[in-house]
Amino acid sequence: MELTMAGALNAALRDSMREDGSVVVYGEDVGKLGGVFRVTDGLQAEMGIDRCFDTPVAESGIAGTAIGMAMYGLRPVVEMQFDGFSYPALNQVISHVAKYRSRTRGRVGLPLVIRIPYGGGIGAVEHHSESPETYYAHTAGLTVVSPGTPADAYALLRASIAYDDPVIFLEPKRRYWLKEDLDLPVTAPPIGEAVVRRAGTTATLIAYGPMVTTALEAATRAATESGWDLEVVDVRTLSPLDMDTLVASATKTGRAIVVHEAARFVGFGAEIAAELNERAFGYLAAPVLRVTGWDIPYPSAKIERHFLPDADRILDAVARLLEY
Amino acid sequence: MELTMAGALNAALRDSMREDGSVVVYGEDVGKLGGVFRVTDGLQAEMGIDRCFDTPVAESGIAGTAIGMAMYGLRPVVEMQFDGFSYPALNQVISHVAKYRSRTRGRVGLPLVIRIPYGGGIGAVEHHSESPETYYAHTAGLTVVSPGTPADAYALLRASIAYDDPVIFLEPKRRYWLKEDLDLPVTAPPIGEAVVRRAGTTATLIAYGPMVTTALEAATRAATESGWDLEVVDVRTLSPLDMDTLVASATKTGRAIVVHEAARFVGFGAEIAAELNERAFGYLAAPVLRVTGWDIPYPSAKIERHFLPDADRILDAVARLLEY
Amino acid sequence: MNVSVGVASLTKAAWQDVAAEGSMGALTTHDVALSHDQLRSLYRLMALSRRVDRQAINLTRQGALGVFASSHGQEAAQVGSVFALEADDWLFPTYRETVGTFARGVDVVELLALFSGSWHCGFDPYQYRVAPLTTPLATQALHAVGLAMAAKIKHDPIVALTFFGDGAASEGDAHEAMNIAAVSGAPVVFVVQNNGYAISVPYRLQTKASSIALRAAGVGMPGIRVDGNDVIAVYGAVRAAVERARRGDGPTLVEAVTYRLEAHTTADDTTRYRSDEESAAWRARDPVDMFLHVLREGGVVDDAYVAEVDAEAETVAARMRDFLFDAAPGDPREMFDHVYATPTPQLQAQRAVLNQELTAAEETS
Amino acid sequence: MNVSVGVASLTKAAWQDVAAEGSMGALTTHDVALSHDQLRSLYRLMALSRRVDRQAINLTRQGALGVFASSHGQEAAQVGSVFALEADDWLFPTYRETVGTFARGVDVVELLALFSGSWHCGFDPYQYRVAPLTTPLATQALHAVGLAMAAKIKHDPIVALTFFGDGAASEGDAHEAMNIAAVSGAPVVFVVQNNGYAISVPYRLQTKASSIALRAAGVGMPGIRVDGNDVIAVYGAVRAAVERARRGDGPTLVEAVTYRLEAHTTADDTTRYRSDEESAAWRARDPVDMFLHVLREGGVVDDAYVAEVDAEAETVAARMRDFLFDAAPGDPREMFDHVYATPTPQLQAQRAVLNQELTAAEETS
Ligand SMILES: Cc1ncc(C[n+]2csc(CCOP(=O)(O)OP(=O)(O)O)c2C)c(N)n1
Ligand SMILES: Cc1ncc(C[n+]2csc(CCOP(=O)(O)OP(=O)(O)O)c2C)c(N)n1
Ligand SMILES: [Mg+2]
Ligand SMILES: [Mg+2]
Repeated sequence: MELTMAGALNAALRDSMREDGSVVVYGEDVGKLGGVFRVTDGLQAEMGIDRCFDTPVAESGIAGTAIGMAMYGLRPVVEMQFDGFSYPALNQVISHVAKYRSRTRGRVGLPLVIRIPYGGGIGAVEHHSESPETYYAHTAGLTVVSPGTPADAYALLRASIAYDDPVIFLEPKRRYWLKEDLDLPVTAPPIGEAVVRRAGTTATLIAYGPMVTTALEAATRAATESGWDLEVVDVRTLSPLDMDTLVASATKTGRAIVVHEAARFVGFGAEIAAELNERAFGYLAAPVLRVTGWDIPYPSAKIERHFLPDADRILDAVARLLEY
Repeated sequence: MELTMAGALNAALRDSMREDGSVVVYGEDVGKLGGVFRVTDGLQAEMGIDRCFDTPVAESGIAGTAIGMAMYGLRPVVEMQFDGFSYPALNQVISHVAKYRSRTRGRVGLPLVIRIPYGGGIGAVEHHSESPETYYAHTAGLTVVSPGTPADAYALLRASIAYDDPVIFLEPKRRYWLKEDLDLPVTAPPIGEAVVRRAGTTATLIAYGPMVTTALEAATRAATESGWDLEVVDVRTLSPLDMDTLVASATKTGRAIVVHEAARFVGFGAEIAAELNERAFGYLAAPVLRVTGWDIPYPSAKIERHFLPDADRILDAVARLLEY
Repeated sequence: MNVSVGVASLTKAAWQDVAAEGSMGALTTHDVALSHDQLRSLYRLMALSRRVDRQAINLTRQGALGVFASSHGQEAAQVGSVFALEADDWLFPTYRETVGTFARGVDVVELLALFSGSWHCGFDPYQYRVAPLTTPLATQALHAVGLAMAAKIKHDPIVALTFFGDGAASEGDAHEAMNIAAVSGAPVVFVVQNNGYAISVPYRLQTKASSIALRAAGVGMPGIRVDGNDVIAVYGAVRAAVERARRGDGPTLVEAVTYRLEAHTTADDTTRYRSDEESAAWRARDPVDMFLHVLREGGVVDDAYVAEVDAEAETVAARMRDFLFDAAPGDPREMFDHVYATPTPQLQAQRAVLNQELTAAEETS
Repeated sequence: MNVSVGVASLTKAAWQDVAAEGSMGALTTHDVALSHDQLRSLYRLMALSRRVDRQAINLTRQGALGVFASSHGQEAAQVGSVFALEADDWLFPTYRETVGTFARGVDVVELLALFSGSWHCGFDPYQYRVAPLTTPLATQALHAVGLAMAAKIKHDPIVALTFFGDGAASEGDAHEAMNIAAVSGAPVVFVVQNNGYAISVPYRLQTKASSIALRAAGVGMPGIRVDGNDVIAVYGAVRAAVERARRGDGPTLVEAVTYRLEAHTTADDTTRYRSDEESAAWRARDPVDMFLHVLREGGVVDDAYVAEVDAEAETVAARMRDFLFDAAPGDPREMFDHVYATPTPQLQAQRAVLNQELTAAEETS
């Protein structure tokens, strides 16, 4: 059937809860309301208030209690209502969620998932369009996942819930309404594997989350408008990062561009570029370029489209890449 | 006179407070105790309890109140007692300290300084040896400074206090006892400028904060042990980053290594490497290498020396660099 | 929440005090000295607020605003609170306090920039001594405390008033703000608009405390619980708190018990979580109607004055339509100009790239 | 802080309750049912704790521990609290609660790993149902609440007890933990050891509240204030709270008023911020001495038993010296093994690099 990404995520939560009684879902407005994006719609009604419930407005509390729940054998899947409101939980996430297994010498692992709708493009007010992946990906001990398609949204969320380590699950909110025909349960490559979404020879576009759609659009236009045959790689898991797939693609095409919404400076693209330049040194005809958000706080709705990387900006970068 | 870095920082605070009545210093134990590292020693006695005072144990509160104070025309210089305890303040720092000027269309700037002793190497218990620079440097709107010498500690802290935008001032705590002969007030290049600490031709070592000493040690040893003439660049200001100086040095030597204690993955070195590879493309005989902490939570005291980059690890990297 | 007594009188305010050691006191009445002129101004601000709110909702339906958080039903709590401030005092509102901020004098068009998406904060905080409408919950309470601490250090006799909601009161920042304010004796007034909901989450799922005002006892400051739909009571209680703060006797927590008659925002759907019966009961206690009724009874306002205010309200509404409907976006290049006092080389370079894109686009169009 | 009455009796506990609506009640006495065997066990644990603490300080002076946070003077508050727990209950301590954790049964050598620097947490939390000694203040309170919520969801009749200090009570997490616990009815007991200081910062600069227990009123849960140096009172108060939680009646906040007789840690210098007179007054109320005195009076212990305990204490101290002094560091390679359930390729590669360094070093040496 045709499902939106939000619908796929909802189905993933429902199926995981049906299969595993230890899965609990909680956060702000996830119960009766079903979440401000309806991703948890109907879960409380079906699973009961013990397994899907609303919490007070306290993000550190949500993340901190999830730690205790996971210690006791539940698999909490908690929601941060928006990217910008995941920051009050950073202390719990950095100091404990990421470190618990190693500080306890491997004795206490934390199977929990923190879902965060992230990114811009929906005309929201400030603090509702942040791209926080760098904060999480840089934090050793976290596993960071971000789906780019409805199928991956379903498969990766289910895999994250079944995972034995804490997963920061970044949901590209502007793609919640992206549709795909799915026969559930869909399967997909596991956490930790990137996939080539479009094979090509001219250059490699590396993207994740909201930018996967944008990169594919750029590739399609490039084919017709410029005759460029662009390869598009969907990172899927930011940490641990599947560099082998990225290196293979960049080595093949000899040119690569990383695309993300987050600010460029010490952004996730820097890691990919630094590593590609090192591991594919000698195979690259040009340096790895980055097409990213500007190094500014996210702007207001009326001008946000000038912040967000789009196909034009990607194609400009390809043109620059081909000048080398 | 001979001053330690801690002493230089203390002098910088005192001199700034004497010159500018709007400078106030507060935080946990900074008053009567003079700070757990004595960096604020004697300030309360000289300046009075209105200008140097202890706060309750509440880091978000410390950062959040500093915003209001700066709005009202004071220049708060607040202390986070340890790197690991700056995380509860991240929401205030990311959501407001970094964004206030731009969200108010330039009308409200925040002249405040958040001092954070950071990094390992002092045999501390967990959460006391973190290197959080990536979190701050990636956050647009912040200015991030980290001195590598007592002279810079004095000059850069004074410049940060006089700065019209918020500065995250990262103090390499393991170098608090590093000594230097200083005639106060010492001057130094302004915020935003890197400096070449040692000129060389074989390769460039790029470091900041605690690793400046380590890089210089490696350069000295390299000269005698291997006849390598290494250039050492001290970044000093992480954001905004003085890429021109880094590019000039890397272009000259044709080889560069970035050194930092923080984890490698999406670490600050990734930004430098990505940018150098792009801007010095064609001038580099080898990819930019990174010598960093491992991608793990900071280990316990008895084994921390195997986490921290040292001269040996840097020289191993230089050897690898020269094989290209 | 049974502190509701309607607008008791024009000269008396009723509220409950939390005793020093924490117990919730009985409803006691206090004299309130408001001249008829002041009473009329209060009414005027509430009536204009009601109109501004309705117009904002309509502009949202028409797409001129991206989203809007209505104050319908909370006019007494907001207007009564800010009416207790003096010219030099500071206000720290949230996204909810549009009408309180309007009543404080902020130009309504500048005020709504956050929702129209033209800029995050459309007014000059220094011009009005009003901080930006803030969405990260409870964070602004700490800014208010810091500003008040600074004023105390400078011996300026000003007060900072900050609003937050029953939901925000659960955030760690709310606790840190109240504790730091109390121990530092900062001249702050915390006004909690307890409107019964945090989006869809009702008060009983937010906290087990019978009243948010009881938080005051935990940090050693005075707490007051007042009928948030009785503008005289709100004014009286907040005024007492403001005067205490200005006297140098420190902060106060005032819980104004009210109700959010509209949805959380124009994007919310109340049918999923609450009944019409519940809101109907509160509609019967409409703060503007109740106040107008007592004003008429007391002969403070007559039809002429009401008509005058209505006419002014229409002018304000017309202005909102004129300037917010189809308002052109600003120059996108400006997004680089206010990140730092002086743009970094890095930002200048990025600005240049956007500039190329824009000029190229202009040429091709 | 005048709740101090010394050890009132072996069968009666005295404490103050915070009334539902928040007011601090008078000192009331309650029966405590402890057999002579239990009383002796309590004494034994306190006496051993005292010795463990002194030995840890000495080992720090000798460099075997990098740093240590003494519990000297807080033995009654810690031991009395954990003595109220049942075998299946969970404990969430901070760096301060070494003796409470020792009294809970954690092997003293494993316990001190945090301070010796051999590993952050040296014991298996599941073996003892004790979470790691936690340094980020108040964070562990939320872990305790989460674990208690999980137990409630699973209908397991267990209780989670968490300690934090008068300073940590100022953190946002402390508020969030207490509010969430109360509203969710989680079976948690919060024991605040109010020892008068947060490093150098005295209680009066930490909060304006006359008692931390008053925080309970603000979130709608019972609060108790008890003499933290009276082990019977602490046991009685905490036991009542534990039973209430196990009954399904939700969390309780217990403030144990005590004093930190030693410096904050071995790295701290008290002469900079407090007087010897102040600490002398508290030394006179030494919780171990007071308890022993009453036990002797009541004929519960005799010289033989005391000597027996002292002897055992020396054995424990000897064990600490044997295993902590000159303890060899573990294999550094292990730092890569517990970051994830299965090491990532990236970490395997980094581990290989360290392995090369180590083997190269071994060869050259
Ligand atoms: C830190 C933070 N977390 C979550 C949100 C999302 N959010 C916006 S409004 C709201 C409910 C707030 O309720 P309340 O404080 O009672 O204010 P009200 O909207 O009722 O006026 C939430 C959870 C936010 N804005 N900030
Ligand atoms: C979040 C956080 N901030 C700051 C610190 C540094 N610090 C360690 S102990 C301490 C004082 C704590 O006082 P209290 O809570 O009363 O506990 P006590 O040490 O008196 O037992 C501080 C500020 C910390 N460990 N964690
Ligand atoms: Mg509300
Ligand atoms: Mg204490």
